[in-house]
Amino acid sequence: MPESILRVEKVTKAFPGVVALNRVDFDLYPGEVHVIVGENGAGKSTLIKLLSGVYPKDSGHFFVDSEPVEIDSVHKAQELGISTIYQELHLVPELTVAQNIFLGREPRKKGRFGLLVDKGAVERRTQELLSSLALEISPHLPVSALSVPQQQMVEVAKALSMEAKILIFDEPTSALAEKETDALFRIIRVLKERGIGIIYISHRLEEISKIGDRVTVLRDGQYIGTLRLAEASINDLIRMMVGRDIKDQFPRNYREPGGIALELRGISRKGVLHDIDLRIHHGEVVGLAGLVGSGRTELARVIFGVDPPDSGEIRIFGKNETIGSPMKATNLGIAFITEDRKGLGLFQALSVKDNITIASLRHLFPNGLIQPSKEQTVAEGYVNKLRIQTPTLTRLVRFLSGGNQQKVVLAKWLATQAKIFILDEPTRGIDVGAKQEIHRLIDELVKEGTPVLMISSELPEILGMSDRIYVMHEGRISAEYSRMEATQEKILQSAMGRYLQSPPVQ
Amino acid sequence: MNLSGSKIWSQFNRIIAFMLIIVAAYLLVPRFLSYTNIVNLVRQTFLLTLISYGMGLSMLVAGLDLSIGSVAALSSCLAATFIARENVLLGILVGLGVGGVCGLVNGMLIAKFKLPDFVMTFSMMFIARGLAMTYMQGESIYGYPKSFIWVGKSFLGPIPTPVIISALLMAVLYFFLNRTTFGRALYAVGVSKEAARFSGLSVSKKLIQIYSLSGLLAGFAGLVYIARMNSAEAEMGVLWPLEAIAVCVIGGISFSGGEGNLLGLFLGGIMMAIINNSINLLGIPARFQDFFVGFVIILAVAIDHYSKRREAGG
Amino acid sequence: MKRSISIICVTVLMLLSFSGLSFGQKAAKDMQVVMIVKDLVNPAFIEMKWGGFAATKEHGMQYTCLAPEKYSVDNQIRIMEDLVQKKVDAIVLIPIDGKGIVSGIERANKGGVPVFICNTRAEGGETLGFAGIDHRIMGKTLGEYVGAKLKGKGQIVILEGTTGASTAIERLEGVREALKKHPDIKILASTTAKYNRQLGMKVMEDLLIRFPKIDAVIGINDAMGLGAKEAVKDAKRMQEMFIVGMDAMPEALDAVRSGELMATVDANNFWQGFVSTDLTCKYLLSKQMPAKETKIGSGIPEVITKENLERFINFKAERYKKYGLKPI
Amino acid sequence: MKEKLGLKITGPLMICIAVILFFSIFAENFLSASNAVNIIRQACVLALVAFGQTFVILIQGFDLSVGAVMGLTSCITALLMVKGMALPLVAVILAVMVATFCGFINGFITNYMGLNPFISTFGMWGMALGIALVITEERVIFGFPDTLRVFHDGEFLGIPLPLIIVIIIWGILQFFLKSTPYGIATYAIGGNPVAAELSGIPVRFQKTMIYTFSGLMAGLAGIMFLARSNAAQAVDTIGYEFDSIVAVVVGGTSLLGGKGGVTQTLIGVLLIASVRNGLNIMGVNSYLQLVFVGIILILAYLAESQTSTLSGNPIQNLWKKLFGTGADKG
Repeated sequence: MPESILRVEKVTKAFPGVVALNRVDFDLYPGEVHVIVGENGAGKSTLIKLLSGVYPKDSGHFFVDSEPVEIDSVHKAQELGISTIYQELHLVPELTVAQNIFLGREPRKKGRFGLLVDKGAVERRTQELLSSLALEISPHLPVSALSVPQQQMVEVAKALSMEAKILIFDEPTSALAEKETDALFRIIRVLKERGIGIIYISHRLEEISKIGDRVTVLRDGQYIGTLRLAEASINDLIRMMVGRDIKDQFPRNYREPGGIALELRGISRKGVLHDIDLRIHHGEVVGLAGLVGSGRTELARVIFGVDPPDSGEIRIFGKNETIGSPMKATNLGIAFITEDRKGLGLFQALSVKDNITIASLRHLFPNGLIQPSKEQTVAEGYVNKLRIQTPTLTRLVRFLSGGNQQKVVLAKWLATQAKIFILDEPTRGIDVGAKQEIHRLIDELVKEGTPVLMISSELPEILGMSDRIYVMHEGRISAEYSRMEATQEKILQSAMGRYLQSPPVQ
Repeated sequence: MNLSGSKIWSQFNRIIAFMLIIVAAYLLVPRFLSYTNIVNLVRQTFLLTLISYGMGLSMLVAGLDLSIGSVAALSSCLAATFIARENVLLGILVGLGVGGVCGLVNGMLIAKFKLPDFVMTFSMMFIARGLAMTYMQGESIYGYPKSFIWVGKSFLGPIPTPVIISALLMAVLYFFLNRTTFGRALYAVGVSKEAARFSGLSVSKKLIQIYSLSGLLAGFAGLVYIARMNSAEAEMGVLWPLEAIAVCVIGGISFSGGEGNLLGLFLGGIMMAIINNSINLLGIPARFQDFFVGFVIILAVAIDHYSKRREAGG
Repeated sequence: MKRSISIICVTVLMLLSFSGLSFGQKAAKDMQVVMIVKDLVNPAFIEMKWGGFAATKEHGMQYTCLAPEKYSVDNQIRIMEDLVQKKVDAIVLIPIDGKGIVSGIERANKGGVPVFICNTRAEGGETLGFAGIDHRIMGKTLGEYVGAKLKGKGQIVILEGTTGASTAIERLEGVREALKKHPDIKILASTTAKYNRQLGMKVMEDLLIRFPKIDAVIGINDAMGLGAKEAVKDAKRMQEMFIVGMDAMPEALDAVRSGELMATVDANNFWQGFVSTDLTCKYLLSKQMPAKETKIGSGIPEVITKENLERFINFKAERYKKYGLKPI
Repeated sequence: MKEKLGLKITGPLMICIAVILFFSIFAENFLSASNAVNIIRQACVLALVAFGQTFVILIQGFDLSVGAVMGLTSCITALLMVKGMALPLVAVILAVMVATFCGFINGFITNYMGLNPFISTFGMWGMALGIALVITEERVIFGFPDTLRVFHDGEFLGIPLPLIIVIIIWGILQFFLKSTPYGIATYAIGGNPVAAELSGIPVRFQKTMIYTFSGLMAGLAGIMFLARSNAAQAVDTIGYEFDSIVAVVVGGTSLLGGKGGVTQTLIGVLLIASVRNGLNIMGVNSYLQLVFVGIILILAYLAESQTSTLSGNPIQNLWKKLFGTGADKG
């Protein structure tokens, strides 16, 4: 066995309120694909960010070619031959493929003080790179004209052009369809043959057995173990990933659900949603599982009136409604806790109080005049009820921890007296304690009969919280399970497109 | 106003800086604190803030309104034609109406057609000015009935009426910004248009309302000014946009929107007034004035900027 | 015999010459005369515009009046260049700046378009001639008036025009020159209000605070004078001092009537425009160069006070009526 | 080749053609070789300063100081020549160096102290104007050897020299933008700063250099202005800061950065110059001209945004339209 090109020893990284990585070990050999799996918040992305020099580590050691190294900047990482392909791609839309690939490292013409880009060389080498990956992309095209998978390929080519020895893929297939995924895998195999070490992050347990050699499991920032995929079964992995006692994590008391509150009939939106039928009863939590990019968030956006559906009807409390805008949705009593907490959920530069009341001002003060005392009491009420840790109500929300921020978002919608809640990844990236509290809140909501639609990538959460579970795959509802019959295996399989028809529960 | 975090800090700095300036002026400038000069300062301060309200509001929603001066000229010239014919009320209505309409056009094109505020209001600056000049043909419309002149010239006790008007307006706007749901939504839109949208607020409506209001205020300021000058001319307010930006910026209203408040704007107004006043009292040739003002603005903003940075750091 | 031949020759020559003339001659109604003024905001120039209009009307020529949209010499030069392209027959020019405009005049010369200078002397280039009352004299006249009014003793402030504009400089020089004769007249302050009414008021407010005792305010145009007047009125110090302006714009005349303005100076603007244009037209018809310099009226601007106000206004009104213009 | 010259049928180009057609019909002698030369001569100053402005706007910036800096440059040059500076060239070089320095200060304050370009460059505007007024004592500097005028009035093989100068500079800049790493980096910084940073481009430094360059171009424009009017005045160039921004935007360079170029700017300049010239020839009241310019600005921008949303990444455009304008670059 050759010596490892990358070794990680006892690396620790903590953020305010949560230890993201705790003495984690990891190693990588040339020409192997080493997969890292784990739930959201298990510490996968933190590990990547440490390796690619975005964050500094708190303690521990990195070895590249068994040389101890410090990765203190993105450039340092690149010099060490580590490059990362993030979920959100870093390309300049206005520039051409070739320009993007050699951005900042353009080969210069000889003479003329090496001032000029050797366009010939750029084009030639780009062409070589692309054809070595068997890609038919013209180097002259502006990146903005490419499809997302194509752009991803360009990122790969860019990484190769940097003579990367270690290539990190962060959820590369999340935005890809089946065929595109195969194309990506083909390329990854090409890279393996060149002896490049690949770190591969994914939720899609099935696909990793197709591509990976070894797999390391992380959970809550802890190193759980490393297996050869040849020997590991999906179920082993899931057990290792989930591995904690679910009960107390998910405080739910189940009741008999009431009548239908929200009903979707044949909702379609070109390219993302196909003929979605879905019901939510009063007093039940409906889990919406599926891989990232399977259309869960898109569905939520349709219900909240962000993107209009092309066809199909939405019935709320039995009335047929056309929801043209989020404003309309809020007036109908729909609340939407988005997955993008920082960007869409909160006003970073406003105080806790203002964030809590902003959406409900119209209801609180119908005549348009704010009574500070009343506003104060309302905000305080929710701060206490949700145990939001903040020194003062006027604290800028951006200074709060992730968990408290999420509680503020919840408070914002609770304040609107919303009648239907849509939660998109309600506990993403927040520590276990806060997770539990948010779960308790969800339970209290349904206790009062409020219907809740909960999108989550964390199977335990889906299983632990939901009365009923819909699973989505490529924009379709691929399965529906009752609490009783649902298991992680079943859900994962339906999420990966293995349709297991089961009789819908009545 | 939620005087939280950075806001307290920046106000703090601004108040200190403002104290320093006053002390300096007191030491250097003869008769600076004489009764008459204080009245004079107060008047000039409020006249400055009067023209800055619209700019301040548009900046709060991360916008900009360069057209205030021209709009004021156009609306007040049209208004003057009626006022001079003893038709005061109609005149005032026309003045406000024209201003509002110009603002509405700004808002519509910015919100609906997604024109950058700079491009739109800059064009409006040309258009309104051109129309005003073509309409006036160099004449000036003067000689208004007492009832109207009163607006600009007379005193209530020791206080000049324009001061009272501007102060009342400030009070109204303050109430409007801090005590109404609209004002709160305004800040929200300024901080993040998308987050506002996802909180069920109608962003484009807010933008349109703000720019209309800005136009309305410009028209209003125009009326006060012609009452003061007792005459309307097309050249009015050429320097307003720059003066207003200076006041707002010194007052700590940030270009990124959602940050700043009327207290700051008021302090900014005071500082600008003191600077101009001192320059004249000291008899500094006007040629130094541009240099001076430019320098002070950069200084003020730099201080503000660093105080914020420190606050964010600590 | 000899004589008859010579007679024939002469007649032929005469005929030829006449015919030659008539061939080259363009009908008056096809001739375009364009006046370029400094701006169309200051009434003085509007009067000149009408003066030009009246003159061309008399000669039955086409007439346009243009002004730069921005008070800058370069924009005037730009307009001249465009007119050269348009191949107009003559330009009557009122330069924003006597020095800066020179290159513009030279371009007109190159383009073969005759230029007549009105009101503000140009310091170069070939021109048909100059007519107008130059600003130095206006300033001088006003200065002398103030000097006399103060009986050679007192404290005054001066509001200057746009910094750097030649009219501002010349008028100011005129005023100062006149005041030199009165050593006991002290100039407390001489600062700019950029020919602008608002600034005139603002600056005056500050000056009123700076100086407890002011005997006279000289605004080197009416707009500033009127602005200053408002400030002085607000400060309730009208009794203490008197205010004078220049250009005799209608509003100023009313102020003189009501006694709020002591005096203003009339540069006979309409006549300046009229004479300049008239001479230009005459030149176009009979290619005879006008005098290098033509006096306007008496050549000395008229100080308008309560006494001669009505006479002046009537005179102006008649003149406007004569050329079928609405009196301003 | 097409792509190399950046020649595409953009909205502004169409409007420009439309305008020229309109005037050719309604303005006598508009469509003539001599008037073409005339328009070019008038446009050259604006073209130069707008080139600099283009770069600044490409990186999501602003330079409000150029007008004042132009004035300062021409005043310094004129003064030095009046004071009998033996070689005008030396005077020119000195003055342009001053202008470049002003630009550098802009860049430094904006990018290293993190002030909003609107403020920093407006401050510089005030200071440059102030200095110019002081050194000239507010007078017009006049009566120096007109050696410089050749730059504006001169001809070479019948082609007006200013045109040659502008074309050469345009060529260099176009080449710079398309064929040098710095040019590509400029687009990268404007288009996606994060990507630029990750690609190891010294973003701050390059931005500063671009402001400096804008100062340099303002300096050259100032010289060209002097060559044109042969008299220097502090205040006469005020207004070029906005004219240049208008020219750039009208040409179709996006205020949101990363999109456009000097060729578009050239079109914008041509458009504005033709409109002014045509309206003058038609004898249109100069104040109505303001109105026309305003309306054409709006139209050109709309035309551009329409054509650009067709091509390119619409989500990107939308995102930028929602967040880009008025965002604090500090």
